[in-house]
Amino acid sequence: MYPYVVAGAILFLGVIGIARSRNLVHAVVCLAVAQSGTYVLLLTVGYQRGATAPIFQSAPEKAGYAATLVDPVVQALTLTDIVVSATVTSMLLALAVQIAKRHDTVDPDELRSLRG
Amino acid sequence: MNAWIVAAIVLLVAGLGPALLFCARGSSASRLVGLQLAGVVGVLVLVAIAEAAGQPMYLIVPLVLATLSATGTLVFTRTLHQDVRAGQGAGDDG
Amino acid sequence: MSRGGRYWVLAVGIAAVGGALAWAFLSMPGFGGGFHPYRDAAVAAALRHSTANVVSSVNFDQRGFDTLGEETILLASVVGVAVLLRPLPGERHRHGRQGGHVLGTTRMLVVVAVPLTLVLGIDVVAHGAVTPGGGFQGGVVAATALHLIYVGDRYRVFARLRPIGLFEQAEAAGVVAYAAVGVAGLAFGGSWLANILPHGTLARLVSAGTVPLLNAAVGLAVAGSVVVLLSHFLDQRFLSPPPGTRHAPGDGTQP
Amino acid sequence: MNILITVALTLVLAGAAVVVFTPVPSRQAVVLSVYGILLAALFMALQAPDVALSQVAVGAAVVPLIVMLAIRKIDSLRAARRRQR
Repeated sequence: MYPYVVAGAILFLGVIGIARSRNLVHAVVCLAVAQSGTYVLLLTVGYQRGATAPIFQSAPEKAGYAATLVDPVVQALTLTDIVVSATVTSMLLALAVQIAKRHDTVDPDELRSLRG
Repeated sequence: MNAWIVAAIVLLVAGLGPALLFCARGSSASRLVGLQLAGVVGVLVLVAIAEAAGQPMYLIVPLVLATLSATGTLVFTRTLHQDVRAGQGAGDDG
Repeated sequence: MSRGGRYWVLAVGIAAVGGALAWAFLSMPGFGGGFHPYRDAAVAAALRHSTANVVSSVNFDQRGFDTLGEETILLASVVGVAVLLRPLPGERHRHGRQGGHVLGTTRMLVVVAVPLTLVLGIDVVAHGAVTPGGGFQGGVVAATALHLIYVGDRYRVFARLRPIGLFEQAEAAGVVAYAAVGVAGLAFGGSWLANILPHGTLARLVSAGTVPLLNAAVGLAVAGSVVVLLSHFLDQRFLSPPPGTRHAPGDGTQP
Repeated sequence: MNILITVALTLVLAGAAVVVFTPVPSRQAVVLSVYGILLAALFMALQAPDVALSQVAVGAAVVPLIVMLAIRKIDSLRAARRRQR
């Protein structure tokens, strides 16, 4: 149970950080932290006690060999997740730079008052 | 539970824990010391976990970390020099 | 909305999502259990195609189409960053030395580490089907090698060594090569991205059919896009801010 | 192995808290780098070397470099504006 709770807690920590943030760069980094909660959840779901990574060194002899490996599907999903996180981070940081150029501030609160 | 698992746990608690503490306080330049410590101890932790699992092919991960952690430190020494020159972290009023 | 109001909305959201998550976690199979039906199916499929690294098999053989989608996300984000970080009217390129003094030891580290990192990246791509690693990880490591030249040395050396058009083409070539393997599978194997090549022996460098080819294509695309992405951010450092952009009329400041 | 995973999970949780509650972005970028190493240790303990490798590749140099370059650009834009006034 503890691993799942940690994954949820990391997600909430990131979200709280975004809500408290006074700087758009800080908010983007907090979003990356929130997303890292999903990596932890996916990998802990696929873990099995005593199992090893789903990589063969030689052809298995026994039929039930698959039962000694951890789940490869969630690992593949996590790989995609990490790539998407990196691209989202770079896109949002480019957006933050563009906002700084046009509005002279990266504080979300000041940005709102500028609009009103 | 073999000796490598004990080594990994000890290194995590006594190595990466203090590294995180170093990182949690001070100016960004002094936090770099924590990053350096985390890089070095992280390589040792990854080697210990690979040995604990009895899987020598995991060792590619500590190898990549050892190569890239120097680059990661260089990134910060290149981009933080303005903070260091201004003493107390100029432009940190964000 | 005021800050206080925002915190209230946050508290309500966290309570609702937290409740839903707690409900889900309580009805999930416990941590570390042996119930993994997808694992059994994926491992059997990987063994049929002689792919030693089952994660690579899932990414490049069983779920190959999803990885093409991931490549497209990467391509789209590079285009997005290029559009967002284009120079505004009035911004000019500043030439000259980058600030800061580079120590001799740093230069030496770069000389040692650049070839090492590059070879390591290529090695990780090449062994993607047999050991941990693959096109994505190796591509990022190889791209880091090129950026090591920037962090250790002057930008101008870096700009000369990094013909950006070539990397844009490398990125596009990687995506096209991936799609070409998919079309070849359609033509000769009867389905998109079918694993048409001979599968070889498990855990040998040349095995697993099309998986190493797709790994190489992804490695090329990822290395190219990371270099292009970082170069857009690096170029921003060498743009001087336009004089008085904010006070000029009609520059799109007001939405 | 279970104790190892529990210890690594606790360290990752502490690392996430430190990243989130570091208000200054240039300091936060350094902590984010350390958080990436903690995540890599956890992924290795969960027998996922592929994922650990990609976390190390992305988190060690590329993401910190992008974050630091964005911070420096925003700082220099502000400094230029301050000089104009």
